[in-house]
Amino acid sequence: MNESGVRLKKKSSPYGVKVPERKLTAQRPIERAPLPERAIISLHQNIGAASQALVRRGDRVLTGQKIGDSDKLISAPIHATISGEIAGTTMVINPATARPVEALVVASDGADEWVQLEPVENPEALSPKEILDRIREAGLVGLGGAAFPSHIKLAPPGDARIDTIILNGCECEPYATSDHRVMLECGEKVLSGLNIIRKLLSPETTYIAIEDNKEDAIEHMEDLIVAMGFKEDIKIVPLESKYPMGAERILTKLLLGREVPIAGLPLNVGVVVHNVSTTKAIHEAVVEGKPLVERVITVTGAVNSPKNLLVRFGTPLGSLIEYCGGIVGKANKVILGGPMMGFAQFDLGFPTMKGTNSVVVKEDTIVTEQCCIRCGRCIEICPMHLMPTLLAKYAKAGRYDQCKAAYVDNCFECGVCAYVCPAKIPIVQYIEMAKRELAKRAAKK
Amino acid sequence: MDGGAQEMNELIVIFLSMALINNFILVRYLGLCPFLGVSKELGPAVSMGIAVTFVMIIASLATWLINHYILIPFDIQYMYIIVFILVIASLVQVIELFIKKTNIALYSAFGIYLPLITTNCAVLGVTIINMMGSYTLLESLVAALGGGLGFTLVLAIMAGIREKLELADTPRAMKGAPIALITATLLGLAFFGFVGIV
Amino acid sequence: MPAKDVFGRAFPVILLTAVVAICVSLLTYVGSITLPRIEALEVQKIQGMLSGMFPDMSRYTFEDEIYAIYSDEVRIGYAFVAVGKGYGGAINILVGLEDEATIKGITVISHTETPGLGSRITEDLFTGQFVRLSVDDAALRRDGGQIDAITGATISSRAVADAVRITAMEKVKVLEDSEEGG
Amino acid sequence: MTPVKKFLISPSPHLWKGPSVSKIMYLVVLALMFPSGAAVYFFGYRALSVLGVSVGAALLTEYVCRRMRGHTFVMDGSALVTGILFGLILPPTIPLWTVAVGAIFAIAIVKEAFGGLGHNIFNPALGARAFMSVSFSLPMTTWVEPTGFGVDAVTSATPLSGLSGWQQFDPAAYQAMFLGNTAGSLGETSALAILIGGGLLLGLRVMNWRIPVIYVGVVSLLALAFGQDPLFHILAGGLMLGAFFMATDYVTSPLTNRGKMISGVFLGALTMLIRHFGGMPEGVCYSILCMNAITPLIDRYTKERPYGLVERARSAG
Amino acid sequence: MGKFAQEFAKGLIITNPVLVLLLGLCPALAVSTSIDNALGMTLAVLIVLLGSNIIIAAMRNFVPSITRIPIFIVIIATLVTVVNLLFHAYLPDLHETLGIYLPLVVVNCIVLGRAEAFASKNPVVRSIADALGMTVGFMLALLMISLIRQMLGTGEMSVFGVHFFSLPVLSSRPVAIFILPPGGFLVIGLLLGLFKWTGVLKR
Amino acid sequence: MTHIGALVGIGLGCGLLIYLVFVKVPQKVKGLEKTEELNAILPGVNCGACGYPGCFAYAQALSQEPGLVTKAPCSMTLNDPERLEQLEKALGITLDASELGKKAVIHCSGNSEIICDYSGAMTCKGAAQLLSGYKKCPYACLGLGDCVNVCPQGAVSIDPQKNVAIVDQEKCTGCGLCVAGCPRNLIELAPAGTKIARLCNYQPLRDIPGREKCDFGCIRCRKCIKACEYEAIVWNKEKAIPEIVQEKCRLCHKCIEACEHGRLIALTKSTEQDLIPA
Ligand SMILES: Cc1cc2nc3c(=O)[nH]c(=O)nc-3n(C[C@H](O)[C@H](O)[C@H](O)COP(=O)(O)O)c2cc1C
Ligand SMILES: Cc1cc2nc3c(=O)[nH]c(=O)nc-3n(C[C@H](O)[C@H](O)[C@H](O)COP(=O)(O)O)c2cc1C
Ligand SMILES: Cc1cc2nc3c(=O)[nH]c(=O)nc-3n(C[C@H](O)[C@H](O)[C@H](O)COP(=O)(O)O)c2cc1C
Ligand SMILES: Cc1cc2nc3c(=O)[nH]c(=O)nc-3n(C[C@H](O)[C@H](O)[C@H](O)CO)c2cc1C
Ligand code: SF4
Ligand code: SF4
Ligand code: SF4
Ligand code: SF4
Ligand code: FES
Repeated sequence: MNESGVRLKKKSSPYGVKVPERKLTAQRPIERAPLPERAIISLHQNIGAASQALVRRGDRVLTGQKIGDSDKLISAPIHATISGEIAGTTMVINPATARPVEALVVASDGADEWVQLEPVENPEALSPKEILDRIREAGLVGLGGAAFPSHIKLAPPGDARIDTIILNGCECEPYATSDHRVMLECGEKVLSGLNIIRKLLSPETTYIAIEDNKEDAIEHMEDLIVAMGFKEDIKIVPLESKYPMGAERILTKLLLGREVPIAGLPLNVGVVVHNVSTTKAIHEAVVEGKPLVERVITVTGAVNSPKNLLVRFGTPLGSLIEYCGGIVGKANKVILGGPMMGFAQFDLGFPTMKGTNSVVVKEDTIVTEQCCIRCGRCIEICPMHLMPTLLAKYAKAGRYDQCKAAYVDNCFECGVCAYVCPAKIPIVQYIEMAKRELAKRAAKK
Repeated sequence: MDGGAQEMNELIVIFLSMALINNFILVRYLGLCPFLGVSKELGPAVSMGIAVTFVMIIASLATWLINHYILIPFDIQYMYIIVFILVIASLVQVIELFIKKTNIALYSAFGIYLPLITTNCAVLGVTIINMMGSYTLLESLVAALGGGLGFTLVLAIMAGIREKLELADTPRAMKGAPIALITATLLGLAFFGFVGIV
Repeated sequence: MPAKDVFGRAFPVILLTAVVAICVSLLTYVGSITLPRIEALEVQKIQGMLSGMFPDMSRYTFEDEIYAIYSDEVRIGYAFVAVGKGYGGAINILVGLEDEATIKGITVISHTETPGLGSRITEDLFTGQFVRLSVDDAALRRDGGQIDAITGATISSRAVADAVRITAMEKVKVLEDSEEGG
Repeated sequence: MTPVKKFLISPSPHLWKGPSVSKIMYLVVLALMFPSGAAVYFFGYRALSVLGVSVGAALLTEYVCRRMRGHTFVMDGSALVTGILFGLILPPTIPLWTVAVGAIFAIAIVKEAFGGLGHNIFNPALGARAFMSVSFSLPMTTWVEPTGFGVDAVTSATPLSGLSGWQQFDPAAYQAMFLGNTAGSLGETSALAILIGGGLLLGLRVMNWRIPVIYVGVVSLLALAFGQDPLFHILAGGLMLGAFFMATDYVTSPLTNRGKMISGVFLGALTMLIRHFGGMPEGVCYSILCMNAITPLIDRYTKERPYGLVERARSAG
Repeated sequence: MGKFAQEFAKGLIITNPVLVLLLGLCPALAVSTSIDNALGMTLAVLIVLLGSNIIIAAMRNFVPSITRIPIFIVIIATLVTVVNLLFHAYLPDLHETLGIYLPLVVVNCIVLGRAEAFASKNPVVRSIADALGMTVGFMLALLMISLIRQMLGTGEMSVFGVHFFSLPVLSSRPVAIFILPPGGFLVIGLLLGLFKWTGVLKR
Repeated sequence: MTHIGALVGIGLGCGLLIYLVFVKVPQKVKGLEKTEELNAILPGVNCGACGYPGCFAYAQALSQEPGLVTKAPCSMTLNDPERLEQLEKALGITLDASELGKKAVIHCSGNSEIICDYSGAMTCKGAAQLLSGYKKCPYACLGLGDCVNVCPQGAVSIDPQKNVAIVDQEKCTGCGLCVAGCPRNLIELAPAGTKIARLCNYQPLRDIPGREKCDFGCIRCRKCIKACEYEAIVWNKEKAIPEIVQEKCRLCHKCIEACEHGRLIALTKSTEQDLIPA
């Protein structure tokens, strides 16, 4: 099996947890979800600045037409995801910031008429600047979860030298299968996109990290690498399936032995990590000239028929769930994203956004937090080697300075601490509380 | 040789007894004011402890000399109280003034604890204990060192505990001095374990 | 510098000196009244304990840290202070000897044992065991002697018994030496 | 689509694993059934009544304290563990009213006064034991030979009180000590029962192996260093019970693995210090209490080194 | 006279030295094992505090500030020595049980505190009231603590050799912790907690 | 008599030693003037009851944070009017809090409907960060009492019926801790004796689907503004909500009458004396 020399030895980590898998949709091919009648397109779907609307109520827009943009550095334009008329504006609450943000409502005309795309015949001929421009104009953000504008990530500041690219196909969230399906069904595009960023950054090594519960994806990618002639330039690293393997800080440590500095980025240690869906979208943006208007979303959990859906952004959650046969039984929780890091949402009119990689429906009950019994489980598994229980205690007592001194900013909110806590303490919520409070204070200064 | 070992043994006994078994705070009830006042954070608690230890040693030295070369020859040992307190107060004030004037870093690290020590039972207590026990000079100094280190140890332990208790869901009525005193109860019980090791 | 100024600056020191002088004089006076009484009390205390142990005592002498007890010029015994290392600290015991080999009785002068436990060494039930006991037998039963330890306070009991026996042997030796010498 | 009455929002993660607090406590209770069973087997109705009073008083006190603070009383099992353990470290002949006093002290003063489960500094059962040995010293040092439900008990010494006499290897006596057929506190005599219970908890990963293993290891090493039989020190007295069930109490032991190892070493050293030089034959209770006291200090200096800390220094420099 | 009463009453509760200001805890705990000791200590404190307050109030107008504290200390130390000698001569038993805590009255925060905070600024009569109030406050606290400690720790209720009553179970099996050092901490800790709980104490 | 000499000698020796160090050792350290000034006011008995290692350390801390006067009080100073006055002067603060003249008022009536279940940290900050909370109005008081927990006076409590924080105007000292404690920015310090408050803080100019303001909020009819004869109510454009200028308010209660929906409220019973003549 190892003939190609492409596949490296499996790696595993002592931290993190094995979360029982519920990959219900691993074998379900990607389906196209029906277009929404009204798309609610939030003007803030990325980390960084929100966009300003470029269209007005009553304007007719085409699919892929830019309808929002910002002149701030860290931002990404927003495109119409269906064709139709701008029916007005509304507000939605951005789950990441809990603040209301403006959104444009597009009433579909049912035609899905696209703007004129500008594919390039020979992508090899594009200059790095042209590539980055095409990526920005396509509104690309990281699809791995954080939604960080890709053109920024791919244009590291002058002195930073990137020697390694890691393609992140871990998909460690226990329900999600969208990346898995993307690798299986659009592997060529993924690799082509990867190749484009390799051209941009010219790294010495390129890894593809995939958890060992996706053996078919590993094999498929292995074959494709050989077939597409990348030889041993690109290596696949199988990883033990453990949450949160897919976090980029864990990957740099595990694959390269490099720790990303506190408050730093992977590029500080010469690494860029991209998600497989992102490189697929990069291929589409650069080669096909297609803006980011859709992505694969796993709709799973307590729905009648879980599916992997290719969804236009702005589609309300309710219609996706309905398409999957509706909620089963007494399920009362709808999670945007995976169950480990996702946001619970109670409003089914809420639209999907660029960062949404899955929608999980499940039954849950109200739990009451108990006092920490100092069992130390959270400390033992924290992948960032923090003291979660102390962070939560400090935050609860309003001692945000102590949180800071205990490196609260280093926490990437993976949630495994709260996952293992016998006292059911919402540790991550407390940590986030402290982070927000600290940020608020820093902003005041 | 044997006499030396015997003497050494005696010193160890005095040291352990002063530090652990008859701990100034937990058993003798000396120095409770700083124990309650300056045990909220570890840093100040340790500084306070070191300052007390230092003053205890100096005071033991001074009072031993005065006792043996003035009080006993003149047969006026009964006036020890007035003499000891005067000497201690002056010494502390001199040291404090000196540090304050010359080294502000040292002063804010531990000089600020000095004035508090003048009116601290533990310092006068150690000199009286030395006198009543008819200790030799060396024994007095060891007793002072032991007493001071025991004091520091308890203060540090207490500070650790109180820092932790700050985050605890202690009943409103018990917060502060009451819970500190109950902690002292349990700490005293724990220290019973050392009884008899000398 | 004008004289008044000098006085002004020196006034604090002069006042302090004066206060010290006055205070010390006062103390000297109080001392002269109380000290004799205090000494008398000490003597009385020892005397009380000794006569408690030797009811026939008419006078005693104190030499080499040993009390010699006389009844009408006849020496009826000795007494001395033994120090034991108890559970909580030193135990001071007044030991009376009838003759060189027999204990007349013991009284615990002071101790710091645990109340209700070690402190029971002061009770007659315990000290009574020493009356008319041969010096050699002043040891706990489990150490081969005749004394029953107080339950739960072996350490204190052993401290008393051992202190009594060992000190008695030492003192007897001193007595014999001085008698030989004298 | 099934209509949903009310959706639920909550912070991430939306999954939990592992036992809840009360499940952990009931597992400990389960494990404690072995030493308790041994206690009843060897000491008969005395063991039953002591354990009964201790558990009853502990639960009742917990209930009263919680209600006094206006909290709801949750039967989380921690007071049950405290009650059982407290009963297990008492001598069989202890008067029952003193047992109740001790259990009230354990819960009301050592636990609830500090804020209840998770906030106490000292181990409630051991704090109460220390309180008892000071307050009721005589009954607390009166031991009897195990007689089961049968004959009247005969007072006796525990193996440890005659420490010096036990230096030779006596297989029969060792076997008795291993099984639990000696005088001593109710639950501490049977090393076998403790091993079964403790092994269960280790196997279920309810408790961390570091403290008991290192504690017992250091005691053995020091016993060897003092020229005594390590096996005797392990089997006699409360070491096994203390090391497995009391030194491992989450609330009062250090948080990190490093801290737990340090704690194990200190515990071993303190126990042997007290056993070898001290005035009391037994040092486990006091050693654990002393360690409880310095646990906050250990915690302070054994925090984990956060991921990415060193690198920052490098990149900044 | 109204002012006098006011100054006096203040020390009882509002500024009770032991229970509110937490000053002079050392002697309060050390001598509260029995009511006898508590009363003996109160007597010593009364003499010293009254004496020092009177003398210092009388001298207050011409004591220069630089040597103020040393002079106060000398005066207090003298008074303490006098009390020490008198107790030794006339109350030898009490002197023995009070031990080193009698000489330590000299550093008792209450005494110096009152001298500095009150007597050095107020006329003699008010200083007397203050001293009396503080002493009674001290006594109240001590009596409260020692009553509990003696009753539970010995099971007996007797004062100066006069036996009042014995408690049923406790007299045969007293809870010895209460006369041992940890018991003192326990009693005062619980008392303070109780006062705070019932709202007698604010802080 | 000689011993008197000896003792006086000791006394003199001690005095001289202090004197020598005091006068002869040069002062090297500067910048302690403020501390020295405060130190002179404090009793100087170094009892440590304030939690600082002696009066000097307390003075040093005070010079940096005057608020410690009440947070870590020195009972000897606070019980001594003379010292207290000096201290106030030196620190430039006035201590008598009841005269401070600021009281907390809460801009929410609290009745907003709960639209989903919530499970998580029982703190307002925590709940607010999940989709802006579980109440219909995303600006409503969450009633989990972060403000209750920070108030040192115990002046805030949660009204169990309306599920809203309420301030006991008698107990509040106007320290403002609750203002910073509320993640919804619902609390404002208003001049003491504030009689009129707006019990709504709903802000956005456009509604959020599913998150409309509650039935108890301000409906922006602006009738109160028109009703007020003293221009004491103005329109806050940014928040799109009326704002009460407490200084101008004369308690005529016309606005309350004008607000058909009872969304303005009198905080205290108005009596004849309360009304300042026009
Ligand atoms: C706890 C945690 C788990 C993550 N898991 C994954 C994952 O399974 N797959 C993935 O692609 N990205 C995951 N990420 C995001 C990565 O850290 C990283 O942001 C992403 O791979 C970057 O690619 P992108 O910019 O294309 O999104 C995770 C992040 C965190 C904090
Ligand atoms: C608080 C406390 C006080 C003690 N006080 C004494 C004491 O005063 N005297 C003593 O011999 N042992 C004392 N002990 C030691 C124990 O009672 C010890 O077990 C006993 O001395 C030896 O047991 P045994 O006498 O039953 O053989 C004390 C123990 C504790 C915990
Ligand atoms: C003497 C000894 C006994 C052990 N007993 C256990 C045990 O009972 N249960 C267990 O889970 N691990 C036990 N281990 C340790 C595990 O084999 C493994 O090293 C450990 O769980 C890894 O811990 P970590 O994941 O925190 O690094 C024992 C280790 C040693 C040295
Ligand atoms: C492994 C383990 C050991 C425990 N040991 C004790 C113990 O020794 N004594 C005790 O009172 N409670 C013990 N408990 C129960 C509980 O943690 C204890 O009551 C808390 O200290 C109360 O806050 C234990 C619990 C666990 C899970
Ligand atoms: S503290 Fe942060 S990084 Fe560590 S386990 Fe918890 S959520 Fe993950
Ligand atoms: S896992 Fe939960 S109970 Fe255990 S130490 Fe962490 S916060 Fe505390
Ligand atoms: S925190 Fe301060 S301002 Fe707010 S209610 Fe309490 S006392 Fe008033
Ligand atoms: S006023 Fe603010 S802090 Fe207080 S309960 Fe309401 S939302 Fe919470
Ligand atoms: S009374 Fe002892 S230090 Fe204050």
